[in-house]
Amino acid sequence: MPIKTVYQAQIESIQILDEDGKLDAELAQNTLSVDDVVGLYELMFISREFDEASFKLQRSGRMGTFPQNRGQEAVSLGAAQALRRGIDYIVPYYREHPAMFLHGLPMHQVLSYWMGDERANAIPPKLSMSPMSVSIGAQTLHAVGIAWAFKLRKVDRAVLCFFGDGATSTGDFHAAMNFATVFHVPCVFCCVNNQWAISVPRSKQTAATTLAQKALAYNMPTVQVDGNDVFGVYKAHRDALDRALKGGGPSFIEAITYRLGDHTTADDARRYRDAEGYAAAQARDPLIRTRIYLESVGRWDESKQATLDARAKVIVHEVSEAALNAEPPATDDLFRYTFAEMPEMLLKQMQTHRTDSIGQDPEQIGLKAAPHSAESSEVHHAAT
Amino acid sequence: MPIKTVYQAQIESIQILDEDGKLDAELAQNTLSVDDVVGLYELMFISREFDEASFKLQRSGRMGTFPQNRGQEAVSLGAAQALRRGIDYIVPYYREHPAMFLHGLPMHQVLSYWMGDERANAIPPKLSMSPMSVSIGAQTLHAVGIAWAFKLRKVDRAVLCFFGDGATSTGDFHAAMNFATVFHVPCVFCCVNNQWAISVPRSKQTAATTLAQKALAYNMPTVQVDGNDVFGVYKAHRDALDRALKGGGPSFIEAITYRLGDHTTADDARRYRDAEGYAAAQARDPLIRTRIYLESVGRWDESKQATLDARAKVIVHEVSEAALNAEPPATDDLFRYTFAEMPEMLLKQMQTHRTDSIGQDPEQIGLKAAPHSAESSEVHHAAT
Amino acid sequence: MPLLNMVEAINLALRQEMCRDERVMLLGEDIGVNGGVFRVTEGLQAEFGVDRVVDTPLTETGIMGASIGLAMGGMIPIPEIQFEGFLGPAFDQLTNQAARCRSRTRGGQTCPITIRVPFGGGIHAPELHSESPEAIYAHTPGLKVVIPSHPYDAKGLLASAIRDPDPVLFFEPKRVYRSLKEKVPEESYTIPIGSAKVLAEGTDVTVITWGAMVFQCLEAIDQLPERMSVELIDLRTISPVDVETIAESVKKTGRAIVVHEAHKTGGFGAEISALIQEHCFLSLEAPVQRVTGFDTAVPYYKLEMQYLPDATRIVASIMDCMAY
Amino acid sequence: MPLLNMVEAINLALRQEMCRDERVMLLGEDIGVNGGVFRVTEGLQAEFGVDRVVDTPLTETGIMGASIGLAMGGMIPIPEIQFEGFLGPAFDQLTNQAARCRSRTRGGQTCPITIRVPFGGGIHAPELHSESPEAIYAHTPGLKVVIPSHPYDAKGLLASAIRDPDPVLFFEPKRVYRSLKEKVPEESYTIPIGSAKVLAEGTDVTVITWGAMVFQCLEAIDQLPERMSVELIDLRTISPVDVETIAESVKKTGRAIVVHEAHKTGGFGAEISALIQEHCFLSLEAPVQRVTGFDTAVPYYKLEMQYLPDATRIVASIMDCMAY
Ligand SMILES: Cc1ncc(C[n+]2csc(CCOP(=O)(O)OP(=O)(O)O)c2C)c(N)n1
Ligand SMILES: Cc1ncc(C[n+]2csc(CCOP(=O)(O)OP(=O)(O)O)c2C)c(N)n1
Ligand SMILES: [Mg+2]
Ligand SMILES: [Mg+2]
Repeated sequence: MPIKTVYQAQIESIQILDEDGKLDAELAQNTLSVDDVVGLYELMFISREFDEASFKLQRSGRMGTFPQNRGQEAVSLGAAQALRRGIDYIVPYYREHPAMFLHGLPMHQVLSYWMGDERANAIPPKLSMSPMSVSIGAQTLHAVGIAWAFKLRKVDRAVLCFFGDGATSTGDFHAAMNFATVFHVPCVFCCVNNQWAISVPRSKQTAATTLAQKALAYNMPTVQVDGNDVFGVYKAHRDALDRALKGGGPSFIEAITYRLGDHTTADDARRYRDAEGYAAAQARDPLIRTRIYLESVGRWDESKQATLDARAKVIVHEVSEAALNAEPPATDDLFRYTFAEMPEMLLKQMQTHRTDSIGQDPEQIGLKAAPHSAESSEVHHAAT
Repeated sequence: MPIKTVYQAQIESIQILDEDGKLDAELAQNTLSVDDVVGLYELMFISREFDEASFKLQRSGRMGTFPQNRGQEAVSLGAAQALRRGIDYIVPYYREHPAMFLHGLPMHQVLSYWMGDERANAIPPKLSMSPMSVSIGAQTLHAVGIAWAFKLRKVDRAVLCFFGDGATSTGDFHAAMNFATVFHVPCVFCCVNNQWAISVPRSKQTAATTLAQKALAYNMPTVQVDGNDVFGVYKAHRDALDRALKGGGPSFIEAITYRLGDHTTADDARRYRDAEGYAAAQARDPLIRTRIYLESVGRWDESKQATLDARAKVIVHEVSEAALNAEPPATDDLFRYTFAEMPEMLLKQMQTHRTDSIGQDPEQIGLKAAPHSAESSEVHHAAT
Repeated sequence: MPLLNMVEAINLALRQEMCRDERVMLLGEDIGVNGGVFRVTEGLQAEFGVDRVVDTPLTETGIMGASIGLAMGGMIPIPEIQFEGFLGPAFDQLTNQAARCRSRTRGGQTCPITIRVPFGGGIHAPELHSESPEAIYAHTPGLKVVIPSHPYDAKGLLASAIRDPDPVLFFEPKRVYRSLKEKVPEESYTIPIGSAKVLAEGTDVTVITWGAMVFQCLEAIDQLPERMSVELIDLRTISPVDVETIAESVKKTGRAIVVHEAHKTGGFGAEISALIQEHCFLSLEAPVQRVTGFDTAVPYYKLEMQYLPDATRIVASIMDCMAY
Repeated sequence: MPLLNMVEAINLALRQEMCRDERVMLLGEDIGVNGGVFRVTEGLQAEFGVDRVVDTPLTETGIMGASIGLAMGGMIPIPEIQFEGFLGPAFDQLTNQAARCRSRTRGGQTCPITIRVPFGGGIHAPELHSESPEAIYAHTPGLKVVIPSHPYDAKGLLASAIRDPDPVLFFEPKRVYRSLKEKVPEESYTIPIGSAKVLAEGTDVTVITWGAMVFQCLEAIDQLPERMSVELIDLRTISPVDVETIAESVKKTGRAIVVHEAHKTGGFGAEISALIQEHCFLSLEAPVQRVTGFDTAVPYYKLEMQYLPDATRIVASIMDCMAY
């Protein structure tokens, strides 16, 4: 004293595969093999095709709102690639379907979800992920809780949580970061900085220079990475996962990318997006960069691309058909998952499909009660 | 790239008056005059006496729960001294009565408050402060909103917001810090780090090295200060206020002190407090330090202290009497401040002091309705 | 007189109140350049500037808490919560702070804010975009809760809400936003908060509702046998509720049905039912019926129409109630 | 059999459930070394360690959200919210996340958490420490709401809540915490959630209540003329509510009064009143009466006793109702 420095910090930004598809060989060591990259590129491309098809399904009235991942594929897939499938747990938000695909979620479930079918949230038992979260930031606390449970149960698993730049403003995010560090849980926070929260640009979301510095408030290890560089994204997450699994606690990763689509199909980004920034972002498209890299190492060419084109179309077509042709959910599904055991009053609502007391108990007006069976409520449904 | 530094920060800690009462003359320039310090010391002492008396009032059953400020007087008063009374606005929480006293709040209102008298929250019109906040963190957003209004209305006023170390964990704090910086409002955040949130020590509240670094997440200017050093506290706040008034936006100040009392009179700190830390903190009592300083410059001695002792007792006695002898609030007060204009149904509740429909409308059972007047509900009250 | 839909009517009310009082300002997510996700604030930032139409960071507690502070500092803020499902993070500031501001300060400090919230189902939206939480806020002393069903009412009630010296929660039924146009005066006018509107007069049964359900009730009435005479009351405000209009009607008809989208248990229909028997006990010829959403989460949209009360369920309830 | 007060009974239930299932853990503010501000968790951290009895940072949304995650990860968390007034910041996670977990995942993921919350007035506490927000949560599908009034019930109901596969909000009336002792079996037992208890049998009028108000009702019954025969029902659970027990009683008595601390408008009394007339319409001889807190903020404690229903108001209501 009288004046002394009590805290110092600095934040680094990593890039391994640059805008021109050139790789930093040294940093790339022990990251992705060329085979890995081929697989990831293929899934990036298929996801892009999936996004296009979804857009069309929405525009033709066959699906509700849909949020494209377009432009962010390297974040979603690079991060998810760092996890062990079925072991490490993914807590995604609504825009991270590529990561869920990589970990085995049947693609049609994502379409069914946006077609308003809640059954799509039933994750196949062997997969290790939660459904897409809609309420911004809420899922970050669930991720921390899951990681905490893994730690308490002494199982060797970690959690990866996705959220956007907008989510960093929520109270839940703040609580999650704090709990994660205080309880030192194996959780990796992947902040997908796609520059926009609907129409609000990153610059208006926070006055911070970087989103990575949010983690300094909690003494959490933090790094920035070029989110269109699948090597960089992978490495940042691999390092964070390793640390988490070795008992080193949580980490924060700001992956810088750009939302190339509208916020959702209900949005029109031309209302607020600057044309120049958008053009520049298109030039940094992760698909272009990854393909150039693969071509440069002799693993990709026009004919491979043509095959992939065709394959992606087939896959996406099949997936769309599967979603479009699904049986409609049963009306009883509305009631069935409220509690493990249905309380009497809820059962009556399901059986009669009524809430008015006379409707639920027609004997009150001298009518015989409706037969109590699952069929009856189907019939009722048909009648309404 | 490939690895570059994108952000750097460091945080400083200031001390001007050290543990032994020695002043750093250079840093002390343009801060407090000796006269100022005499005044502040006197109020520190009176506040301490007030805390003692409150404790006794509670223990003797004449007051509800009370949170002592004991040990934190230099933070509360050093910070408030940096503000212009009646101009700059104080947003306090429940432990900051010394600051409110300095800005002119009649002391008995604080006792009345803890005696369960809501009228104590009516701040005299010329004072510029809000009532004490109970919900941890909530007031930080109000402070930001008020400062934002000052900015929009182009009036030359700033806001000082007090909150504890525990409050830094709340979602509201996070939102307040973010809004303050995004909208660049004239608000000073004074974090009273008294090492405890009830029984939870600072070390369990956050994994951060300092609380000051919380501000880095928002690019907010931030500093740590010895909270038992009234010069340091004053200077940190004066600098922040000046910046705010010059359009430089918000600032964060972590004032490090120690809660020498129990959390409140309902608490017993011996259940969780380590004896050593407590003893060390007692030795750093800001009253001792300030008095030594005043003695060293020839402005304080035993006889002055004896006079102050006596004066403090008289003041606190008078204040206690004022609070104890206040007329009880009228029952109608319960209803009167719900809306500017009372809706019909609420009026009926006030007039009848009943909620049951027959009680509100005795004509239903052939009785005459109760006379609708303020007296009637007084009578009712007496009867209950 | 221009024909306006509800979006246009609200937009016009906002514009007029901003012109009328320069302390009025708007804040919320995406309400500026983007004009709000429903375009309700379209053009207002261009007209009044970025200081009076403010895009905020993504935090509802921040929007609500800062609005309270802005009000304390002398402004008249109109926060928008993008969807009712995101009132959750603002719940604490709204109920424990805004609604108590006047009471806590014994009238020294007031909180003249109007919280605009698109609400309710029927537009095939994702999860948490189709809820009806109005009962929760009607149970909050110090808060008024207004729910217009028509463009004309929306304009006049919003003007009243903005000029009201206390906090008003203004729910906008999104299903109605663009579903109908009606004549709405260009000039500014107010409609008193707390007064219900009798949309159809009748003598056999009283149907009480609010928000988008008004139109399901109208459809139901159309489907009833000609001989049946239904009185339809649109509450327009649920807190304070216009019990006189309800009681007067039920005393005449002797039968009542409340229709709302929210879950039955603890919904505001329970309050209406309780009030009716408190005020009209001797006139009642049948128990007050509730036709409401079920006691389940609001489902994803493939099952939404099974959740929401519709004309079929309302007709059945009216017929059964008449048969009692 | 030992005589225990409610604090001791709850403490014992927590201990037994923690012994019974090692997935059970507690988290909250000041519940560890300090044993909770009401000493309900006294001694548990010493017995079960800091991993199973966890002092958290000060954020209710954090406590609630992390509990949901812990449940998803295989634990059975029992979060404590220190006072009901601080449920506000946890409201979103509780209602939009915990309560919907099973539904959202079509049963794939459940949320077996029990949220313990001291609630209600009568202890001269500061602002936001004396509220009764139960109606809000009873209007939340997917959530059960339990409110014991006696130590014996508290122990058995808490054991049921902890073993319940769905989220249970467990309100503990702080006014009763130490106000009475009763015989409570040492051994573990459960009381089914959703079953009311008839505390006094009678034939003239049914009084329905829950929580601390049970004792005001008992006091009122004592003050009534001998000839009057009152049936007193302690709901114990308000969601799901035991409508059979209520209906059976009111069909017998023909008159009913609901008593609760919460504000009248939109309080759970409205639901009870609505249910009674739906189920017992032809038996009712007088309108169901509500004796409740007023539609004002819960006042600071000098006016608290004027806000809270007491024996005098309950007696008056019973007499008036009988005279109807
Ligand atoms: C709590 C909450 N508030 C508001 C919304 C409405 N909303 C949906 S997406 C969105 C923007 C999210 O931005 P970001 O977190 O950056 O994710 P991105 O959509 O850019 O991937 C908003 C405001 C919401 N879903 N949840
Ligand atoms: C939102 C909220 N949660 C919990 C409480 C209960 N409570 C009262 S004081 C306190 C600790 C506050 O600690 P801190 O912010 O450090 O302030 P201090 O009391 O130490 O001055 C808690 C948990 C509260 N008042 N508000
Ligand atoms: Mg974004
Ligand atoms: Mg503290």
